[in-house]
Amino acid sequence: MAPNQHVLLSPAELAYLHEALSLTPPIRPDGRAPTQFRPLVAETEILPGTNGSARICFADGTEAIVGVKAEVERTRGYHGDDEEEGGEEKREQEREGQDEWVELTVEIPGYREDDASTAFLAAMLSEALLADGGFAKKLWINRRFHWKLFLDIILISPPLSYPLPLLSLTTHLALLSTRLPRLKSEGDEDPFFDDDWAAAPYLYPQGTATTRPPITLLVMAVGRNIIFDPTKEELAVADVVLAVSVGEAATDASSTKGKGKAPGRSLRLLSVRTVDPPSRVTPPGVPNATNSAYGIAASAQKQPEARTVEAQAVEGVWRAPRGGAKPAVMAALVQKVLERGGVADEVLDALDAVELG
Amino acid sequence: MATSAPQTALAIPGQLLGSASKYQPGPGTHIHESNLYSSLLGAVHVVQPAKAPGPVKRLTKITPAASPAELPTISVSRSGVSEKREILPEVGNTVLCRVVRIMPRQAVVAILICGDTVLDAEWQGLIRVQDVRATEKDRVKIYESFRPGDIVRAEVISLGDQASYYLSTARNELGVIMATSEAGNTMYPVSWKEYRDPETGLGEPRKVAKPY
Amino acid sequence: MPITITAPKAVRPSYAAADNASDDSDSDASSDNGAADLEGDIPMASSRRKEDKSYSIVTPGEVITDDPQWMRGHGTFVSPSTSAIVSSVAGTITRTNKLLSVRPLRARYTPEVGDLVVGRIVEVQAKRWRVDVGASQLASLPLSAINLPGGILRKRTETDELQIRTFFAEGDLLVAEVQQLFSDGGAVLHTRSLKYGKLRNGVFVAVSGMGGGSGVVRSRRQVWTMEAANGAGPLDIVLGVNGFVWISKHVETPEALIAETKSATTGITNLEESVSTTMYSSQNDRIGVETMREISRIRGVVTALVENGLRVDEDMLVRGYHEAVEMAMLGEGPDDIYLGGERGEQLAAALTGV
Amino acid sequence: MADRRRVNGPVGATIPPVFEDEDVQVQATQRTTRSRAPNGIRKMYLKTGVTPSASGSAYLEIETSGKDGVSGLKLSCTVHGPRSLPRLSPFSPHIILSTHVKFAPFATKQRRGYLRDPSERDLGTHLEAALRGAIIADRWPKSGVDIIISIIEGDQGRETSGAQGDDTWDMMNALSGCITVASAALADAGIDCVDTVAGGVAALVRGSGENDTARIVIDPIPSEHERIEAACCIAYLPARDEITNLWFKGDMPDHDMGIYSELVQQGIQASKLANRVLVESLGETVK
Repeated sequence: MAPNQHVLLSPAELAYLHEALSLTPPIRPDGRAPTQFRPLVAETEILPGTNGSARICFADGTEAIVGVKAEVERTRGYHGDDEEEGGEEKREQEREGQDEWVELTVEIPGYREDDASTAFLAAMLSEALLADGGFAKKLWINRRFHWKLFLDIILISPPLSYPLPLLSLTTHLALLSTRLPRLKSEGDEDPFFDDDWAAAPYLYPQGTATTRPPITLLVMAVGRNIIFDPTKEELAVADVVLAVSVGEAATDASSTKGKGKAPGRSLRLLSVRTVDPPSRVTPPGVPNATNSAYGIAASAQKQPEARTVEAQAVEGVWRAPRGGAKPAVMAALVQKVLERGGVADEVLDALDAVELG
Repeated sequence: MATSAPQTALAIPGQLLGSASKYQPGPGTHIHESNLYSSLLGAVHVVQPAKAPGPVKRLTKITPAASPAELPTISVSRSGVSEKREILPEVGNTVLCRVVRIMPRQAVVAILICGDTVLDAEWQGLIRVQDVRATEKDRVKIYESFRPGDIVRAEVISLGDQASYYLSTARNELGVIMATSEAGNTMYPVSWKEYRDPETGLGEPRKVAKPY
Repeated sequence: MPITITAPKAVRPSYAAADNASDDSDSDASSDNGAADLEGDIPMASSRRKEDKSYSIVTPGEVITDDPQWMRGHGTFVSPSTSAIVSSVAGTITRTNKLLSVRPLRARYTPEVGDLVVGRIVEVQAKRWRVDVGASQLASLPLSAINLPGGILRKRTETDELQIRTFFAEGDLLVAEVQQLFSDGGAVLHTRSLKYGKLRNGVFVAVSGMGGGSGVVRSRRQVWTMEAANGAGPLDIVLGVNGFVWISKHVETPEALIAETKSATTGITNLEESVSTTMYSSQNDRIGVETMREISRIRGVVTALVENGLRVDEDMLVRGYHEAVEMAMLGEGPDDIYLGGERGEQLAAALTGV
Repeated sequence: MADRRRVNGPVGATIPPVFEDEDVQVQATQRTTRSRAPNGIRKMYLKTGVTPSASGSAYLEIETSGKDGVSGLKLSCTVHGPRSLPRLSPFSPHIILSTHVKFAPFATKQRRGYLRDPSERDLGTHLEAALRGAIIADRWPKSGVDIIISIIEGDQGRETSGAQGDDTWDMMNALSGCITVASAALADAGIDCVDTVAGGVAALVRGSGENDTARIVIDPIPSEHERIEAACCIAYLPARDEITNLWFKGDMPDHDMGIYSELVQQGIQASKLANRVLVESLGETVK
């Protein structure tokens, strides 16, 4: 059960929406272009008690905040009696992270913390974060200690639309603004840190040629149209909905080698998940031909509520979609996100433009 | 009723049965891109359309009132595949049910058998006071018609509200078919409105179904 | 640009009343005889309101006045120990002769008899529907309060009760009138007129109704038909007093049809029957692309008005729509119907600047 | 998430034993390597109607990789319903589907609790998405169906360590099994479906050698490969050529979209193979 499950729309509305979104180009209820996002208001470092934080809200009042807190934790399973003298090189190689060093929780008002939809959201967000295996490595302090990072993602408003992209973008900004105190100790001794916050380095170093936290975008398809940042109403008529997580790799020379293209971001596809479209549980419309409340024939009809008979689709009447989506449609959705200069590119550009602090 | 045509073998969900222009979809099938597919695991039946309506008194399964009634109906049924088959009560079905609870305005029943299928799950039904019998509706009292534990033959008249199907016993052959007295004995019907205990000889009021 | 991310703004500029309001509360807090100030303030505030420029805002627990000459109205209470009138909601003070009341800034819709509302069916019961009209309670629509198909004057039968779901089912939208109120604030609706009934061929948008200045306000006309630009044909607009808005392709109203055909042909009952056939249809008519675009544009105007704190009524919406069409024509590139974010602000500025 | 209903032992306080005798050392260094063809799936055993009290049921067992101490996947699925909804639930024009996936506490190397943990709930959500596309929900108004899957034995070797990060890949294998077994149980229960949906997994793996190039295999066993770069689990309807659920995870540069498509294609292929078993098994039940 996704948080978008209980959209109650009338069959006539659904039929209208579906028709409008299937046009080329689609007409969205709010007039946006297919790839256009709702305008966002964003700020970072709003919570002084955290290592990093961010807030994003939509014009309709949907609002999310993310706080990142880091704690020093003893690394489990370290056998302290290894006496080898490693040297820096070796130590660098040992730098390895474990997925359990990151704890990510999502809270959606009105949903239990162990609700399946919340678990699904949390799994999706942490999956993207840990996918490349590089993130947990950033939390390594020495062989005996590591940072444990707590990401608390809270939706403040009730979920007016499927909150995934909002939560993901907020998490992205919060992680960008996250700083860990500068380590002053050396080697495997108990760590101690510089208490000058201004000197604390960013978890994701500022600059150009570095990695960035992942973003997860919600994409849906209606007919042949691909629509980004869908609202609740639009999701209710979707044929297929995908959550696509995209990361940005460090732009080293190797990734662009042999390509004659202009240097752009080198995006990485981290995860793709189908989100169960709520369209499958929408109420079907009744064609006029079989509507017993239609016309004078009503009183004559013997069986007013006989089971819906299997029939061909009628124009202007909503029917919940059955089955899945063609593989080609799925591929097109992912392609649209990733293509050079495509949506993911522009979203990352816009996020980069957000001032930290 | 029409006779069934060649009994084709087994179908599994998603199996192509034929073009939608050659058959009418029956239970257990669905249309996808102008073709008929099976939606159940079961045996395929093709039923030729009845030539004339004939002396069919009982309400038959609804077929689309649309004109191409000449097409044979193809259906996939679970019979023979598994003795367990769950069906939903439909408007017009005759059901057997047990009275669970009586209230001044209605009797709550559990539907046990729908048509000739024993149901696995318990579907709740409701017999409202105005649906108990066809005449003198305003003088019907639920407690003079049903008692908890009675087995009732009734007809489904509506899909009802979110919880229950609405049932009616407003025909002669519908009503209580099995009742137990307060003393705990199985009673026999003596009139259209009374059951009697064979041992104590006491009568109890019921909406009695006319025995076949 | 598919995405715009902006930094938060300090204060929304649309209602510059914030300064005034803070002045009021400051004076209240600092001086003991703040009530005297305020007394002077009330007529001032209302005179200002005539110019439709500013509001004075009170918060719950704030003393409005302790002068016994005033009477307390909605949104206020008199504390037991004193005779001071205290606000119980956050909102603007309204004065009617000697009656002081506070109109809440944000509130759920409170139904009043005669209101035209748009509602959504959330539950079907044995003899009535429960309808979400955005109020604190669900309204109810009894089966006896709708027009039955096959003639308005047809008697309600048991069959109708059994097939109640074929008239309105869960999720269906309808336009209705508040017929009656219960003492607990629950409303009873009716659709016993051909202008009420099930909605189709359009889109729905919910805005806050009856708020402090923004949202749908009660006005002369809640329902009208307007000619859309770009050859989209006429559109029907229903502004429910409860803030639920319906924008759809214009369908010949049954009344008009009747009037039209009455002169031409015979008996009226037949006509009514034929007219009422589409009453409970959930099948949309064929809607042209242009019509869909203009419907979306109007929906955009509605949301832009609300997001910028402006009221939504016929005048504003029609003016806003023409402004939006003009904006789209002046802009380069293809006709853009999007009215969110900055474009919405532009639109609001153009409207308030007049 | 706390168990509010009973007193449990300490959670997470146990660490699975690490055996350090020589045998294991040898085994750990010599990974069993994949002997199947890259486009072949393991043998599986599927039987429907194993739980008489349920409306529908199925049991699925996937062949072990042939190594000592490594068990194959064993799944049991029961379907209860269609049955009436709880009394106070709102009207529904469709069948309400609810899926529960639970690892038996002893199914994996790390013991699991009795309560469903987030990863199991996550599996349940994936499964629900996969099945909801397959069933014809409007055939059963006002009813609900519960699909309960017990993973009796997970597909994990005793000596693979938990910290290897194989968890997700195991989850994908488990999910694909869940989809196939649930599809069989649904057919057994007589719930209308548009097609028999089956699950399949494909992975992009890299061998241990320095200059081993990445290749795509289907139905991967994580312990057989040095490194899995990416994998995807697909729920596929063969008769309609449609995907009802897709779960991809990995790290793939944007210029490798070809590999991504190939991975999805191979996932579909795996699903088709599983579907063949499913169809065969459904056919047998009738005889």
